[in-house]
Amino acid sequence: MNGLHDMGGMMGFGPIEREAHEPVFHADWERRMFALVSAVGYAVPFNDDHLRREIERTPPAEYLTSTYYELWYRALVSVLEERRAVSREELAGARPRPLPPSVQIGPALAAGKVVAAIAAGASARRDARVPPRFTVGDRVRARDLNPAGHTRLPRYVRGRPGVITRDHGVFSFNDSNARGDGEQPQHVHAVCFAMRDLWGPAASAGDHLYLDLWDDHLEPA
Amino acid sequence: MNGLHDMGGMMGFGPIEREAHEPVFHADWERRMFALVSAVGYAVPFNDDHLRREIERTPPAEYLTSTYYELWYRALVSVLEERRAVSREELAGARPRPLPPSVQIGPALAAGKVVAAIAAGASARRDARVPPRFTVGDRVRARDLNPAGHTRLPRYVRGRPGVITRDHGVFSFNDSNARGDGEQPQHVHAVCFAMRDLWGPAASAGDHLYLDLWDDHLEPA
Amino acid sequence: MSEHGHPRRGLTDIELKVRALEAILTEKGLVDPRALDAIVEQYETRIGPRNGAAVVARAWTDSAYKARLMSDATAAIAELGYRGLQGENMVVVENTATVHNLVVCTLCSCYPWPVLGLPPVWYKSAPYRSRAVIDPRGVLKEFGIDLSVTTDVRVWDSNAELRYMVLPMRPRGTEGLGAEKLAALVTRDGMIGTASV
Amino acid sequence: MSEHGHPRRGLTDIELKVRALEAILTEKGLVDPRALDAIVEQYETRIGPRNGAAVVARAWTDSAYKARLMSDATAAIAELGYRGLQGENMVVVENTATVHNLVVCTLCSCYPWPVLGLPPVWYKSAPYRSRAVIDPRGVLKEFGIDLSVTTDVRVWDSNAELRYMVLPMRPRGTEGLGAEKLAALVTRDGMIGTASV
Repeated sequence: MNGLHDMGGMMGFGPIEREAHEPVFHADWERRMFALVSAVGYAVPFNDDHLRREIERTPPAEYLTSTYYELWYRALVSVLEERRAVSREELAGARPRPLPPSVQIGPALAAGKVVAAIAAGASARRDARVPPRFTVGDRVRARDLNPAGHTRLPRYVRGRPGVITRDHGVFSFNDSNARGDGEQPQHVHAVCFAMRDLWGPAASAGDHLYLDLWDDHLEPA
Repeated sequence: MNGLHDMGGMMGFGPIEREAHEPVFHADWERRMFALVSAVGYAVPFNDDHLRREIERTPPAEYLTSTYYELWYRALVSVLEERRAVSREELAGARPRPLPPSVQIGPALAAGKVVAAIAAGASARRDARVPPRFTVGDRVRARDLNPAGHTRLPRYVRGRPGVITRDHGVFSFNDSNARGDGEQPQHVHAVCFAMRDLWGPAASAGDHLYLDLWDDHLEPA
Repeated sequence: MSEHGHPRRGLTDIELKVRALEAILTEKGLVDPRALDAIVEQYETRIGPRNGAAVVARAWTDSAYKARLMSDATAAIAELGYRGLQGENMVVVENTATVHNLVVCTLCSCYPWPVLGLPPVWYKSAPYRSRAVIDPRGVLKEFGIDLSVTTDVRVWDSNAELRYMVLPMRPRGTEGLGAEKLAALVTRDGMIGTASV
Repeated sequence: MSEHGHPRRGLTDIELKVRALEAILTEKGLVDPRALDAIVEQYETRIGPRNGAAVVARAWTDSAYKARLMSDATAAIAELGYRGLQGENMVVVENTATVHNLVVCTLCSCYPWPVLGLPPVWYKSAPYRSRAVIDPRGVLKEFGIDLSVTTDVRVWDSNAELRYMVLPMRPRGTEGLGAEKLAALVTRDGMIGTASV
């Protein structure tokens, strides 16, 4: 989606404001919100692709005026409602109802398993044997895709030429997974773009932008 | 400026909401605000380029949550302050002070001259003899310009190929005039872009986008 | 920008601010309140889409006029007495059986005031400005126009100093009507391109 | 997104909402409040930029380790015990006399948690995300780094499943220092690319 979240290259947001003490969390509700998002995925199946899709669906004015964990709240509720794990009525104060049998639920993450779960991670790397469509050194072009849903192809590189500098291996494809079309595992490549090919002759000649893109984001140049 | 105002091609703003009765103005302050912007330019020299530049400088969240004439208020005050025709102190309630002699002021537009002034317009067309850099049929490319100031070259065409379909003649150049670099009169051309060259193969093959661009926005393809 | 013309924040605040601004500019001799009244009166009662409708009806009934309109719209529109601010340099684009035109201003709110008056709120809104250039067929569908695949869309993003008006197709079965009755059929949206006529 | 971590709207509203959500999910058996406590504890006390600083110091003092870090960062970082969520697939990029690296996530807030902890508010903010890719030298200047024209900038927009950490240049005059003292010199911003070290 060509949403406001896709803000690479935009201007006018003002100076970068740094906090004095930079606490990890600013209030207890931020702690709980972060932990809820981290924990509930072990019981109700969803992943970052779904969460990001919901964050990107936030109406633009709300996106700009919300704090980070307010956006997380909004997105988590959407994902959980979609999976019928919670309902608006419950959130508005009605007594929690039992989960409908259609929701596949694992057990809640136990406190004793937190350290191991964090260390295990949740890699999107896949073992699938998929031949890469490009190899290091290939000249490519980011495709002109403008999907209505979630994509990891930012607007500012679309149609622009670059060079493959590294093959990272096979990963689940965020774009297809977020729209419910499965993981479609494929190679992810580091693509190097000359800043001048992105922003014109005013950019410094030696500066470059590196972006990891999936095979489906690319075409031969 | 690659600001939020440059929103062609963005998604996520929701459906187009049409009002039931569509009054020209929704409140008396809108009437006065529209008329103030229309009238004061006859006494204090500024034009639409300056007004647009100020509207585009509105912080993005404010831009999205303001109504149209609220943005006009903000922009007009900025332009008038820049010209020292009003001050923040006066706007905050201090007694109006005489205008400083540095401000060149014509007489206020008289009520009896309103109809003639509207009919006369304020064309940006200029008589200057400037040779056109392109002619009808030329294949061109919108330049990759990313100025920090006002520009009439939208992001969504930059770097994209098109064809000149009409030479509109010589006009004052909004971009240079807004940044205080003078009118730099030059030809404005209608440029035809295939939608597929802007948005990729998902666009309809026969659909086209027409945009009027100044010579300085274009380079040979 | 809000999709609504109505301010979301308190009316009082902006009302007071605009009043203060008018008072200061009046005291300094930079505006004349009676001139403000006269400007408002023009755009509320004189300058509106009835002007454009008269142009369209004339073009439908007078082929020589239509030829002049298509080659020099500013002059042809001035023949009917419509001219001036935000219409100093006009272009008219014609809908046909195979071409549908749609006008937008993605960067702000450029609009041909002498023939259409001031733009409606939706024309100035983010949803219209953002989508008209990337999804014109979707936008047209929201306005009730389901274009066939054999009709090509031309979107005119009028950010520069030209102002655009669409000449809609004359409806079938109107052969017997005169210019005045034809003008009554023409809608403002038809001249933006978001209605058929 | 607000540039500040502090909510602009009333704290009470979002506090109540988050409490209600936790209560419902707890009652349904989908989360365990003690697990939430344990998660917060990890990110407030165990997982932070000291981890990354240890990696950097090791690389500065052990050329074989540095070689492993550059060729397989995930495995080399795991040697020091750092791994897991948002660091499953790591890449380390090295600053040199002629190359300066800068990491950003324009689309959201991707960041290498196991080595740097959770990102600061500015990293997630619109001003940083929007400008890092189009004006990296201007951004660096705001952070106090005035790059010479002979230094090339590499910006890493880490939107995909790889997470990036910068290996800063070892400061001059630190030849005698051991890994622990070197680690104390390494800042979080140095590993994002918005500080020299």
